[in-house]
Amino acid sequence: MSRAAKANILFGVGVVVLIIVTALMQEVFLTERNMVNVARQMVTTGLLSIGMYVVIRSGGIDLSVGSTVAFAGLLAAGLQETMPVGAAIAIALSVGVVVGLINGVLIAYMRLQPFIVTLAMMGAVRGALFIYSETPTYATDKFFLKTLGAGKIFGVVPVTFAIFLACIPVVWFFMNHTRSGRSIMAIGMNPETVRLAGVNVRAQTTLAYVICGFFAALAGVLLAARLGISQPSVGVAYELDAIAAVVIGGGILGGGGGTVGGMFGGVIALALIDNVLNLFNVQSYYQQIVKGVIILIAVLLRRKPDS
Amino acid sequence: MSRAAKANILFGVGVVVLIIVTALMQEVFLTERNMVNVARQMVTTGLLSIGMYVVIRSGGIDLSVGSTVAFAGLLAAGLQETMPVGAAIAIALSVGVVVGLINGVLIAYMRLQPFIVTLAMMGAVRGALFIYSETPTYATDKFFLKTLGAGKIFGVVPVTFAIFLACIPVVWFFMNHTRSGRSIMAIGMNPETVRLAGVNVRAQTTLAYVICGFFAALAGVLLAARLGISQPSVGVAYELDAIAAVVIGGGILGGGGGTVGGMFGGVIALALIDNVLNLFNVQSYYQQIVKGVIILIAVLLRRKPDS
Amino acid sequence: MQQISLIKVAKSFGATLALREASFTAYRGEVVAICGENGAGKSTLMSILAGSRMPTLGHIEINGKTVLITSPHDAFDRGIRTVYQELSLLPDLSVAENLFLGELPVNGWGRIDWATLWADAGTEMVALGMPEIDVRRPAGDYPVAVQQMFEIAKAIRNKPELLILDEPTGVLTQRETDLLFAKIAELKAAGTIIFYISHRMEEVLEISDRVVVLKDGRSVDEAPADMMTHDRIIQSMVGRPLEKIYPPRVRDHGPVRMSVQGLRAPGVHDVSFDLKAGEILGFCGLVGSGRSEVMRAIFGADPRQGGDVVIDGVPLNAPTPKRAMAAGLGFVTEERKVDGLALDADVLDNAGLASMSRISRGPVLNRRAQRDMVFRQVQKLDLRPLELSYILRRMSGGNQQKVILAKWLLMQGLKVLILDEPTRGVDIATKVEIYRLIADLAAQGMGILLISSEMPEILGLAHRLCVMNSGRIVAEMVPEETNEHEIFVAAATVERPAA
Amino acid sequence: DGIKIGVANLFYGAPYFAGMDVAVHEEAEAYSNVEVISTDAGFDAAKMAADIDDLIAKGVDGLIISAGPTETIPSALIAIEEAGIPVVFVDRLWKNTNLETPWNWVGAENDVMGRVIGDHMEDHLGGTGHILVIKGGPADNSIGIARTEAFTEALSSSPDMKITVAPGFGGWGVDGGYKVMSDMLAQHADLAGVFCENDSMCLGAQKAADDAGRSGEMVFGASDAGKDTLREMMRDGSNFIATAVNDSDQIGRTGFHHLMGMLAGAELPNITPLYSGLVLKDEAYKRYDPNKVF
Ligand SMILES: Nc1ncnc2c1ncn2[C@@H]1O[C@H](COP(=O)(O)OP(=O)(O)OP(=O)(O)O)[C@@H](O)[C@H]1O
Ligand SMILES: Nc1ncnc2c1ncn2[C@@H]1O[C@H](COP(=O)(O)OP(=O)(O)OP(=O)(O)O)[C@@H](O)[C@H]1O
Ligand SMILES: [Mg+2]
Ligand SMILES: [Mg+2]
Repeated sequence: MSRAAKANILFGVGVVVLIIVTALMQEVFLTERNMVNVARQMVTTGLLSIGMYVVIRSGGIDLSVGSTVAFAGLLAAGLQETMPVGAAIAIALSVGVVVGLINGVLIAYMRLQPFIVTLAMMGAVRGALFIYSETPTYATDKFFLKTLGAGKIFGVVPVTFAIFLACIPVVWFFMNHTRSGRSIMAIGMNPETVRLAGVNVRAQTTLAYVICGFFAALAGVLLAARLGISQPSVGVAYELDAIAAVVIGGGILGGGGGTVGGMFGGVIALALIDNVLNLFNVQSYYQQIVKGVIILIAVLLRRKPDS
Repeated sequence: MSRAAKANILFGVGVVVLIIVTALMQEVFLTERNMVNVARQMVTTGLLSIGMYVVIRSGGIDLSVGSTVAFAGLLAAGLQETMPVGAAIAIALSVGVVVGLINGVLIAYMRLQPFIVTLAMMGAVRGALFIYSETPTYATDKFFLKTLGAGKIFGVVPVTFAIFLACIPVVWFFMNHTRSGRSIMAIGMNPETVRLAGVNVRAQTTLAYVICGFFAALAGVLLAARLGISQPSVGVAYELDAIAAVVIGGGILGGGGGTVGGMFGGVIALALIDNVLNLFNVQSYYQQIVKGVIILIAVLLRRKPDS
Repeated sequence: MQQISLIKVAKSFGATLALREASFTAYRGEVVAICGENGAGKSTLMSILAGSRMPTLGHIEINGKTVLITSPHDAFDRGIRTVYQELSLLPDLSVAENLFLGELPVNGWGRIDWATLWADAGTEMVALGMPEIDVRRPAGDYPVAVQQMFEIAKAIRNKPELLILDEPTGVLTQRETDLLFAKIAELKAAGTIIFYISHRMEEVLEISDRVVVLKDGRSVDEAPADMMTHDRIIQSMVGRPLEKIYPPRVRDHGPVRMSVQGLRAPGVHDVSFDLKAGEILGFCGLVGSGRSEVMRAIFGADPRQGGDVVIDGVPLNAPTPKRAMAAGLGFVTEERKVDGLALDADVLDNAGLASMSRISRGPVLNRRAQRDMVFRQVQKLDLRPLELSYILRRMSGGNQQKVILAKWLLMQGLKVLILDEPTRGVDIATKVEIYRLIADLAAQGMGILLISSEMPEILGLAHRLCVMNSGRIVAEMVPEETNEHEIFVAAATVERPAA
Repeated sequence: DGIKIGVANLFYGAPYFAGMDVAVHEEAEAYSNVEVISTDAGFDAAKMAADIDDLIAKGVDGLIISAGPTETIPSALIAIEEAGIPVVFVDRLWKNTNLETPWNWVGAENDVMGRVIGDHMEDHLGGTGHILVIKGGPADNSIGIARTEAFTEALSSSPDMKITVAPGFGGWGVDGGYKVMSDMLAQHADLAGVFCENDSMCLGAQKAADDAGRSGEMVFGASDAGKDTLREMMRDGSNFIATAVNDSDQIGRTGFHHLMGMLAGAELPNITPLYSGLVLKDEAYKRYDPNKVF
């Protein structure tokens, strides 16, 4: 068994222990209502992590996703007042694609550093969305998106969570069973080798950012739907949680590690940490410390072996 | 002439053009008052950039500096009410050193990824400082620090700016003319080579984070002195400006590029951008976009040549 | 150091037993050659002596006393210096700083004494016979062979007690090899013990006093060099005799497969040649003669400045690697660590990288088919360990090379294969297999462009030779009708600029 | 068993909000069977929605919501209605609160605060002079907008008063106020008055003017009447002339008792504004309490 597989198991065991201990000590933890909460709460970070996973595997990083979340949510909520819902969502999602495209072109074709490009985009997109929303867009009661946001499948599974869940195997398949996905993974390890093997490295790298932008926009649309409102100041620092989830799941900044399953585990872990700390009544400030320590322990389990 | 030197000159020319254009169009720009203002404003980002430069050259990154700024400022301001000012400052600075030490040990000895370690520390330090500051704001009339914060040398040069200026050659000397500094630079290029050359890579890497923590704490103390008050919520996202300054100055995340002079140029450029946009009365949202574009142009000037 | 003994040294990496039981002794002023197949454990053993790894079992004795070498720094203090198998220079730092890394001279206040550094580094390069080197320039400005000499200079600078040379000549050409051998003789006379690892038998027998053979992590044979023969080493290494090193040369060439006319690129001036189907065309030349640059320009790895390349009647202009591959070109590059491999990926992903279109339907990859296909190929190349999920970084150098070969052999529609130093770091038994493979590929009608700095290899394999000098082809020869000396003269003659 | 009360804070990391939360806890101390659970969303509306879900899942009997600048979170309102528990909005009244469950709002009136400062500054300067306005944050900041609009409206009766709104945001903090003010000082030589959307920014702005040696040329006014501001106003020769009451301590305490009342079945109007009037320099000592958080 590989070391990474062992780390995944160790990590899984840790999560299960956390669940059992919490369940024993806090009755509410395993109630349907709380589980639905946890499920709903992981959707935004989860979708962002999916896109972030792809970008991190390509050897990059994307700090602009938080701003894209806000912009897409604002567009979806704002436009659906004047046009069909489908069109509003399509426009919102395509803004994510455009942001990803700009990131990708600057990074892959202009060869700028991903950190600085997406940092600049983070600010620029935030500025643009505030300009767009001169009068901030607020949800209305008719706000159709409520159905999407508050709806449940079989009366139990939140629709937003189901959408997130459905995206996981799609991305897993893409990364592991398509030429494009394999190329993106290889690019994260050695782009020159991949280029000399006849892959259009620039196009594939750009694709990674486009995918990330798309998922960020999707997260934004679903968040607006869930809250029943869109706010221009939403999404600040969301990129950090997404990056943390990917890294907790075994991802390595700069490329070369982590699986989709691990990333999913990271998302679950982060959502559980927040929920459990709330259930245990841990005060806000202590939460931040405890969360930091838990993240460090999670990545300690996965550190590279001594050579 | 090397490509990097050319880029530095191009960059310098750009800054000078910016200055001339602004000076011609806005009379106030070159007034003593405005220059003093610009000088003062660059101190915090400047000190953070010095530390960030060292860490980035070592191949790492430090996201925790913003929290350290707040913690150190709070301590200096809070403690000087009950103990001699020198002792208060010493304690504040040593908190920066301790944070750097923890970062360094986790990164160098535990071999965890710098991004995630310092992200966790960012949250943990912020939590700790909120716990410390049960009553969150300090400001006293006697607050000696005001002298330090508002004082001017020869009646012109702000003391805080002079301290920042004085730190530049010190760090330049350290990085370029000591064994330790050269080792840190070499570690950013290839840590294994440096290890095999008999250097204690772990100790040197840790040192880089300690230096960064120290400068973050110094920035925090001077900021509290300048504002005459300290607030726990200060310093959020300051790390991003520092990273941007280093990268604009030619630094490469992951190690291997950038000079102290370039970093200084980056700090000046960022301070000027903010000031000039304000003088031209550019509205905040547009400022964010313009700033993003300017950062991208600055790094475009420096991108690696086509291969 | 009077003597150093390895006593039952073993090292495991998780489940992998890199070394099982290595024992031998070396004495003052002795050159001990260490031979063994790829993955036999040579580099691992040396890394233990160099203090960069700790043994799992066994111990080391110096002058009869048991010692524990705990870190590279510790090894330095004992006078042990190492030239590692893989280049480990910092290309952006000056030559001088690379030479003195970790031991930069400082003055009383701890400031680096640059004047002394430049002077001392210059002295070192002169002592090595390379006075033309500007020690203030970045090391990366120099070609690989010269960089390797920097590594050597770095290691011998302090007159080491024990010098470990792990395949130092892999990237060297004759001139540098001669300089190195002269230096080894000098150090030996001064009492240094030298461990010398090489896959080149001629070299081993020429330079060493004693030969130790490792097989599967065990020291299995040991004898003074004059009692060792080529065949005995191979027998001990491989476990069976090798029959013939070079396969018979079959000259059954078809029509022209690839025609290169007036090719120009940085470092390449007006290069023209034809390659026939079934032909192995060898390229000789000194370091920096531009052989690699020609190949990179043909393949589109670097931009071309002019010239035409035609493959099977189809022009390949404005090439990118992708277009070159579509035209039937494959390219085994020279620096495997830099552009040949994704070291953190496994065998499957590396070897399957250039052939994904073969087993894809639309964008979807058939991973099972890929696994089968790659497995068959690496099995044919006798990869060790034969495990598709093995991470390349943990493989021995020679086996990494096999993975690269597998990658290109799997490419669909391969018509012309460019091989830039394909056997660098590969053990003798595998080399023989690779030679046979090259001959087979040619026999099937493929065109082969072969660059090699090992003269016997290129003389033994090629059908025709182009000798390059300063970016031009200066001579064309037939291997059977020439010799190493003649080639060297053509390659080394300084051309006067045309009037 | 006892009564569980949840306090959902958008942001705990500013004294104003922390003070409100502390006041709720202090009032609850008196009751032996009341437990108060606080959450902090770190300024993130989505996290706040999640926190409210978590609190409801924990079975709180009533909620206090301190939502900072958040306009409303419909999904949280739905969850509250489903849970059928009473809720008190402190400081910020959410939109669309036509709830089935008992609800109440306690807070200061932002338009009143802006207006009284505006009126006072107009008087103080004799209806003439150049006034700078420093805004806290962007377009979804309706608290600040209400204060600034009322302030501007109050000045509109004096045509000789010129208003400049700083292009940058002060981010509600001392450091932001300082920075914006520094640039504005460099640009404008004739500032006579400065209005900031909250106190913290004005303290920074005042320090910036001080550092520039121009403190004497202008006066400052803001709103919140936090203890740092009051102490500054009590200083001899301070030019921080006025602030408006926005007593987070009192809001917290009142909010707690309103919730307790509703839990006991008492009925009260939905909207219960607290005093939001002017505090002038010479009255500052009356309100100053060093033991308060804010
Ligand atoms: N870091 C590592 N982790 C796991 N296995 C390793 C590691 N390094 C080496 N090995 C394994 O140990 C064995 C010996 O490797 P080593 O590099 O010592 O061989 P070598 O004799 O130097 O071969 P070559 O001639 O190809 O350089 C190989 O099977 C290799 O795969
Ligand atoms: N002494 C030197 N100093 C600096 N650069 C050199 C020197 N000699 C050659 N070069 C550069 O190196 C490049 C060619 O080196 P390279 O090693 O690729 O040649 P090669 O013929 O392919 O030899 P090899 O087969 O050993 O790689 C040229 O671009 C040349 O400018
Ligand atoms: Mg080896
Ligand atoms: Mg070459």
